[in-house]
Amino acid sequence: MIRILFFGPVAEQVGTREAALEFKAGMRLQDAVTHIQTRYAQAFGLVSFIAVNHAQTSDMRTPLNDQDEIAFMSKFSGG
Amino acid sequence: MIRILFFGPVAEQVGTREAALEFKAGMRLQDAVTHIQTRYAQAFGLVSFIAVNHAQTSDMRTPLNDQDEIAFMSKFSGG
Amino acid sequence: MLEPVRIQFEDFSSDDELAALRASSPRIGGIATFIGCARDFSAGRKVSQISFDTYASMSIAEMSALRNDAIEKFALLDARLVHRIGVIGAGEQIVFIAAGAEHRLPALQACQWLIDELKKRVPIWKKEISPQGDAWVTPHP
Amino acid sequence: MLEPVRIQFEDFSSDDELAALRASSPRIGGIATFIGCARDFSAGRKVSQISFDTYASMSIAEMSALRNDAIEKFALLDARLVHRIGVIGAGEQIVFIAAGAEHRLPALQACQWLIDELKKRVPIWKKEISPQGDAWVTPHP
Repeated sequence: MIRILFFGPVAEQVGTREAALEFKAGMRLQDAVTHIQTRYAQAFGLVSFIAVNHAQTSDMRTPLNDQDEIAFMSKFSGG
Repeated sequence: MIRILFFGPVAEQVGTREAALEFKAGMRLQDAVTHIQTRYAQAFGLVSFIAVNHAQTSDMRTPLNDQDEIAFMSKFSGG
Repeated sequence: MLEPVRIQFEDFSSDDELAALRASSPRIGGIATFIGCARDFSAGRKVSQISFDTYASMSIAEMSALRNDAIEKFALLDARLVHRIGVIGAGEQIVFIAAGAEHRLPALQACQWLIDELKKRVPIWKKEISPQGDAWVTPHP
Repeated sequence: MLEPVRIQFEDFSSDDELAALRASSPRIGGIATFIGCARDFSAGRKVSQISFDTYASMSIAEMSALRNDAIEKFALLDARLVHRIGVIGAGEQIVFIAAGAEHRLPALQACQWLIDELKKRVPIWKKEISPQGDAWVTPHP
């Protein structure tokens, strides 16, 4: 299972802070992105950054592993 | 009487923090400077700034008044 | 002992943070700090509270990396970063940054660099709560 | 109430100074501070204490003028300057500067400007006390 996380404005739009995606061998980040984009089209418009296991990446070919944690994040506004 | 003040390195060299100079009508800053320069030649070598009544000045023609306070100061090193 | 990088609900004490920073080295000659506070006014509206959300584990990782980067880049003797989350009232403290160095210039430069980078790199989001309604803050690029 | 500009023998508390600064306006979004500390090492020598002398009445006048200048130049909401005198042990605090503004950049810029100007304009002299003897510090031009 892949753990999907939402925060702040994205979580509010999605209506939850966490979702799960079934892991399939050979999955890449693009597969997770397509899934989220389809399922939460409106919230996805807010997404500016993606992190896999706490590290930002924009490489959609990043291979995924079971138990990975993917965060879909809007622009940061801390400080 | 004119009050003469010394601080820090200058006071240490002079051996006192305060001296007095008799006021005479028509005195200018140059007169006080000449007096101090003669009386405390060695300490005067440390002097970089002069203040009359708490305000720095380098205008030797500044007229003095009775009760004025003149400070002979070396370079500042606070902070 | 207070950790040098923290995300917390509670308020912080500058005296406690500075004591911890100064304890790290008697060679510190200059400490620059930045404290961000919740303004009572933003974008033309009265703001009563600000609510903060974060991806806590990633924020701690990014703040620790920032601290290490600053220590190396500015030859600091120590640095600390604390960010509050949850609901913070107008006028309250939000974030604390401190940089200690032998001399003042690197401390001051590191402090500014740290708060600028924190805003760019650390996953925290704020929502302004006002009598006219709530609004997530969208940073300008 | 703590005066915003002071020369004193006693140590200061950043929390107390920051509370006074923040009380001046709920519109403050950023506070930058600088704290100067007595380093235990200077010019290749171990330093055990630093002794400070000042022309107190002129220092207060200059620090008050500096505070007013900074508030105007950087559109600050408030600023504070505290300098200790007397004998200060290695590792102890010497000087506190704080600048509060609506946004962080003017606060950070003002803080740096204030400490730079204080060193130039305020009549304070320091003598480093070390096991090898005492020496007045001569600033480089």
